[in-house]
Amino acid sequence: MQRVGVFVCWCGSNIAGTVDVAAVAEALKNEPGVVFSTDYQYMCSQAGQDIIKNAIAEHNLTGIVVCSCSPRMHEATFRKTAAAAGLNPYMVEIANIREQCSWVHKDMLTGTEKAIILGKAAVAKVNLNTPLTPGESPVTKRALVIGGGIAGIQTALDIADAGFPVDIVEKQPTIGGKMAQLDKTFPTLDCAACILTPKMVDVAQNEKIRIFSYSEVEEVGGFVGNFDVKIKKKARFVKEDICTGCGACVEKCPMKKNPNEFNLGMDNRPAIYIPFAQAVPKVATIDPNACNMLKNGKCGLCARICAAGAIDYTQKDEIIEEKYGAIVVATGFNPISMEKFDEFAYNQSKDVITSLEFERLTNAAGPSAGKLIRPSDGKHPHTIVFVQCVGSRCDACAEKGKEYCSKICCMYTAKHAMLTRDKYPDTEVYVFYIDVRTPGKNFDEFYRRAVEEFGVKYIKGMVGKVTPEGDKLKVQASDLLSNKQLHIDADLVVLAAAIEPDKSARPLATMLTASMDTNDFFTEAHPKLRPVESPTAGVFLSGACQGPKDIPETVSQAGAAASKVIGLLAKDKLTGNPCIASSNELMCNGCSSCERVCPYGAITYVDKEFRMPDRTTKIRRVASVNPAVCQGCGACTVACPSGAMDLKGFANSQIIAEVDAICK
Amino acid sequence: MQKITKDQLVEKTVALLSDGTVSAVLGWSRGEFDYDITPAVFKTAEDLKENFVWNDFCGANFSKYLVAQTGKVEGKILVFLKPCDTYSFNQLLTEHRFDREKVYAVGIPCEGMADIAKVKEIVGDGIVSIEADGENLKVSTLYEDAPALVNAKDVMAERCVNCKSKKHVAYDELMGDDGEVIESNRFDEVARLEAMTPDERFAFWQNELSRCIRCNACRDACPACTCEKCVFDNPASSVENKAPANSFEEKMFHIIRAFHVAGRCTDCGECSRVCPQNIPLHLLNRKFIKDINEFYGEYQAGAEVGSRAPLVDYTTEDLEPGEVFDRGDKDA
Amino acid sequence: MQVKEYKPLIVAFCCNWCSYAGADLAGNNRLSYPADVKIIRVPCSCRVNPMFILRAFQRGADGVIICGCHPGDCHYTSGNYYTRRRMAALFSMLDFLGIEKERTRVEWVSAAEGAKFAATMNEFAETVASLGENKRLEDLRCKR
Amino acid sequence: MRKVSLDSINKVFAKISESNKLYLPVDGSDGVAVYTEWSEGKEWSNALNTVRSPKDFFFPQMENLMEFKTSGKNIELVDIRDEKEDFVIFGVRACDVRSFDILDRVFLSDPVDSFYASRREHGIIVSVACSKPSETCFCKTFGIDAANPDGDVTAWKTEDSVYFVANTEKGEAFMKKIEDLTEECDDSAVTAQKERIAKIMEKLPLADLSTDAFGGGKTDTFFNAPEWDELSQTCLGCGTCTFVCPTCQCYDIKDFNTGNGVIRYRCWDSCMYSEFTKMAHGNNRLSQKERFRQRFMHKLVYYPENNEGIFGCVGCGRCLAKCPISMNIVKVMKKIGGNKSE
Repeated sequence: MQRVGVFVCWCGSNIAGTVDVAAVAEALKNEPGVVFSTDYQYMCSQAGQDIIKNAIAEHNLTGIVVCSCSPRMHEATFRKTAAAAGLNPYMVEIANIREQCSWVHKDMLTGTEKAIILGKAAVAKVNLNTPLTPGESPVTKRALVIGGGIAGIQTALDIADAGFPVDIVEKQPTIGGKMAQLDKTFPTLDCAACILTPKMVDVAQNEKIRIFSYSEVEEVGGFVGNFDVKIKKKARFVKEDICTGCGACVEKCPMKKNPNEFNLGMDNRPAIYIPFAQAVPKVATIDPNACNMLKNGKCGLCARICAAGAIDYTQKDEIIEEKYGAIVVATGFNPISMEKFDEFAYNQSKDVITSLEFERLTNAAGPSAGKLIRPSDGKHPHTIVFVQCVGSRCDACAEKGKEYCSKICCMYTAKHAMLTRDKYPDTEVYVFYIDVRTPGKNFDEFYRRAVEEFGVKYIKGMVGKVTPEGDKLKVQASDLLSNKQLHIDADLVVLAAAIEPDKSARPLATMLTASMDTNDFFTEAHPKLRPVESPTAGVFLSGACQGPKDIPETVSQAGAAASKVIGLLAKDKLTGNPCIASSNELMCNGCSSCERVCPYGAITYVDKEFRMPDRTTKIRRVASVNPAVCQGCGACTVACPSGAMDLKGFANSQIIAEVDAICK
Repeated sequence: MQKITKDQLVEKTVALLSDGTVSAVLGWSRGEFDYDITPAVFKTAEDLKENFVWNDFCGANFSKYLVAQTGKVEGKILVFLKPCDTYSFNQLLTEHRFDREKVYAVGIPCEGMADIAKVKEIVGDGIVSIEADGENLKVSTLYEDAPALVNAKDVMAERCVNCKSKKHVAYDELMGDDGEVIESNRFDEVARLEAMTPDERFAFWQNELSRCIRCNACRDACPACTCEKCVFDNPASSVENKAPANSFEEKMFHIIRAFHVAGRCTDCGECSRVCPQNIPLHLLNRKFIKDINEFYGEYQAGAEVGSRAPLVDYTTEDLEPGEVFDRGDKDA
Repeated sequence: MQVKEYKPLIVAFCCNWCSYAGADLAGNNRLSYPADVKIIRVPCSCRVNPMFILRAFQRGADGVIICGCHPGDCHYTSGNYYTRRRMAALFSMLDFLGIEKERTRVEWVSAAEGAKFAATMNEFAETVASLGENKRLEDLRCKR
Repeated sequence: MRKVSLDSINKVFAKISESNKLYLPVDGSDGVAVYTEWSEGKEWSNALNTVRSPKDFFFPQMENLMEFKTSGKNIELVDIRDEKEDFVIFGVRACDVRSFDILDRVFLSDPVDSFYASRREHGIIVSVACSKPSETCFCKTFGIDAANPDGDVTAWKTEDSVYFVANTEKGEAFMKKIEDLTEECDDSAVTAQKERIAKIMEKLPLADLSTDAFGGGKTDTFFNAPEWDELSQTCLGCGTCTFVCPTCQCYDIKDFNTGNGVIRYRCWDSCMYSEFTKMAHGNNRLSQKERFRQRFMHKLVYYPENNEGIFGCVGCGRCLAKCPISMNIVKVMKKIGGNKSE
């Protein structure tokens, strides 16, 4: 049996004005377990807290009920008071007789009656409280960033800057991501390489940062502060630490006709290659599907040429195991495939290209050395049609495309159109759009300049069909504002393809038990208040893996994610919320219902041997809650059919006791 | 009446037992009469030959027994599964309730099982023997000189009249041909009750549930109720009792029972089959199934292993609890 | 002896993060609602077990309302989505048994919606009062 | 012997109902007979028997024993035993009449169960002979004559009439009440009926079932019999057999917290339940096999051992009809007693 003390606060006249506090204290004196009951003007004041502390000592109290303002206001205060008097802070219950009683009821009699009932409910609950101690777990002071695009790079740099070691895992042979492929960036039109490559060099030179390029995350175990990660470092057949990146092998390699991924297949690269001049790490990689030596055992030219002796045809995939305290997901995006969009003739004509391909075509380091040409015949295009929202903002039921707005297309299309007109004033540039969306600093001004200064022809309406005819592309479209059908003979058509999360995100989310939305974007812990955290503790989100984003937004989210990681890694120990779920193994069926509703992946299963009632032993699968990960929502407790899963601090028995007390 | 014969099953089973594929067999054992058949674990060929039966009264669903029996037997246990039993089998696998590796599942087609109460309604009491005779059952009684011929369709158990599937969704080996999922009228009775006024429905259930004697047969026979410790047996749960104290407890017991299996119930109908008081308990389960189908899309528990039960799942577009009452005839 | 005026007893389960705070805000703004509404704080609306609801009716409650964050705003991301499904199923079942559907309700109330909290409680209390005492899920032993 | 025409039986019921509550089997909405309080319009069922036995009248499934009222920390004890009045149960079959004797030996032996005793004292039993026994009947095994049941009054129902004989003082008083409605008659019709029934009893499929192997002193013979494993292996552990059984008499005493106090009540318990007779140290019968064995050993060995050889079963056949897995005392007796009778 508990020894409960009841402390009724007047809150000046806030409570005492509508509630007869003395009567409440008197009535609660008779409740089971109550050994002391009193009232005071301001319980939260130093003097009030002293009353509580003294009563705890004097009456050997094991539980406290404070009838006062909302627990959201002073629960923490009174828990500290109890702790200071040597009582477990979770032996305190608050009866909210201000916000939910005295302030909403006008009549003294009614207010007093209700206050007594709320007090009784709190007493009934505290009678069933048990002392709770928050769990502690150590923190491994190292972060993992998955993805080496601008999001991953910025996050890693910020974390490293705070003094914590960071590893970047990038599946391509170099970091840099999509931004490295871009030409200029909106709205300032500075060149992407000029602002990105110095950051890439910073990463390479930072002692706190390790880069696992050409690598993928293979397995994730553990929990916040204590993740165990296996990383697969794919064999690149070049010793990374020895290769100087001189490029001699690349020049001499006889297997030259392989589509160049970096230029989206618009030109070729050899079997041994460095993706681009500023690659980090600047190390060659052998494409095993293209190399004659690896395929047929014939050639070996690169090994003979390499002065450093870096070529190693026997290299195998390597598994690296490392512990991390925090994980940042920065897996980015890809344009969707245009395969299904037959109406734009993407598959029929080389002169129908995506915006990213356009980006490479206009890039000085691209396949055409920055000269805008038609991919089919190398001629200069005169009429260029840009089509926006290809695969974005589609009907939910449409078979192709995405329901959401890809967000960045309006701005980069304006950029493309403007740059084209700037460099080639002889061109005619059309942009077909549904809406032009330009919220962002200096964005709308940018778009208006494209229209007003550079004479880009913006037409509200969708392109219905593109038909290649001779060396022209017949573009059939509608102009919604003038309600006219348009026919344009174009030389080049550029499709602003929707963007989607990288394909690697879904399996990664499963490994991390991080949740995703139906479009495979990672979901945030809270859409407004915790936008860079995943619901899974210790997993953070950076960049377009969480939703379509432009570069400034990505960089700011990357910084935000980094600051969350730094905040986590700065702690030596993590103290949990003790009001968490726990499973009674004797009653658990191992049915997985709880695991399925847990938003945090806090529940795992273990096979345990049990002594059965009939004296036999049986191995059973039972749930186990990770106290460091559980946030105490209680979804599992209701999903559990046997009642094996219960929530500390809000136990079934406690809530039922409150119900009973209220309904008496 | 049943297309597969008992002899075929015994032959197959004896072969699997003697070549060591299985070390025990969960099957039906003959009783005192032709209809009182008991589930049994057979371990020898002799026992099988002497006691195994397969006829129109082999209604028991064996899936649940696997939870306990797979732990008791060395090697594999053979289990006979009628189409409806295979759904329970899968659901239990989804919930990790037994080790699939320890089971050898033999699917057998089912033409529907007879309900002895319906037989007695037609031919009267004092049944001495029941034999299958083509489409009919030949029933001899103490009180009539000549045996009565009863069409098996006329005495089919309610759950078989409203059979949802003749298709086996799990087996290692199938005897005979597999059937199809059936468009049944199983929700008609639920719809009939839904069409009543609340007062009529209240009176209907008050009458039905007042007969409950809390024998727990519905729970203990239910293949979805495999809790290590049922809340109704657990004094700490606040709902435990050994008797239906009053009409509140009658209702509470059946609401909670049905809610705990909602989304997991395969509609096998064992609850109603075993109820000694003839309470149509399956209607409560079917109400949940019908609602879930209408609210969240068609879902058949046990149709596949590993599927996510609707009540441990969600979409952001789900209907609001207040909307369940005014959805009207949205399909009409 | 004066006949005591019938006042419905209403149990409101409020999630800690939105609705309980919404109720606090109603208090801050001095928005009144009947004293017959008694609030029980739960971490999330998904903590509310159907057993609690039946228990409240058994013990004499005339109405039970569950309040949580708006869908999409759950502090725990998905808790209220489960609440929504569970309660839809449960309420439909109670209705199937002929129990007045107006006695149970789910309402989403954010921390900023003090006015909505008070209005909801006023309206719900009125609805329940019009139904009269809960007879169909009462346990007479608790009224001795 | 007196008789009343079947057409006028409702007049008899009406007459009795004037002074006493009268309960008799009436077909419910599902067509199954249930003991129901008679009122105008209710018809005596033709069913052989009810699913729930009439033991409820003396030993109800749930019965409040006392109440504690609490207010704050004060506790007050309240006697909530209600005053009993005489009541009539009509149409009780021979097997069920015998079950009362079996219950009496438990509840009326020292210390007397005063709740049971008071109900028993106020109950008047009008039995009725069986005319169409079921294949599940085996009362003869326990020496019960279905054609000639005990009770305060014995009745026989023929095609057109109901015949009565009073056996006790209570029975005489009952007959007195309906004297005007009945007429004196000879017993030729009843004798013919008895002979007809006797013939049927011989033909019943379980007519040869014998108790010879069982009885007091046989604990050692059967307790460790290997057959228990096989018999119990698919038992679900539900309480159907015990709850439909007219002789099962186990109960649990529980407290219900009303919020304003505690009601202490007793309710039927089942030895098939895992929580049966759970004590501070835990359970004394841990496996379903042990619980299953307990039930049948009690009926066939322990009860006769303590009660001059009388078995704790009356052969009513309810468990045969209602067990979800069709396991029952007949199967147990045949399997386990078959090779042990000496």
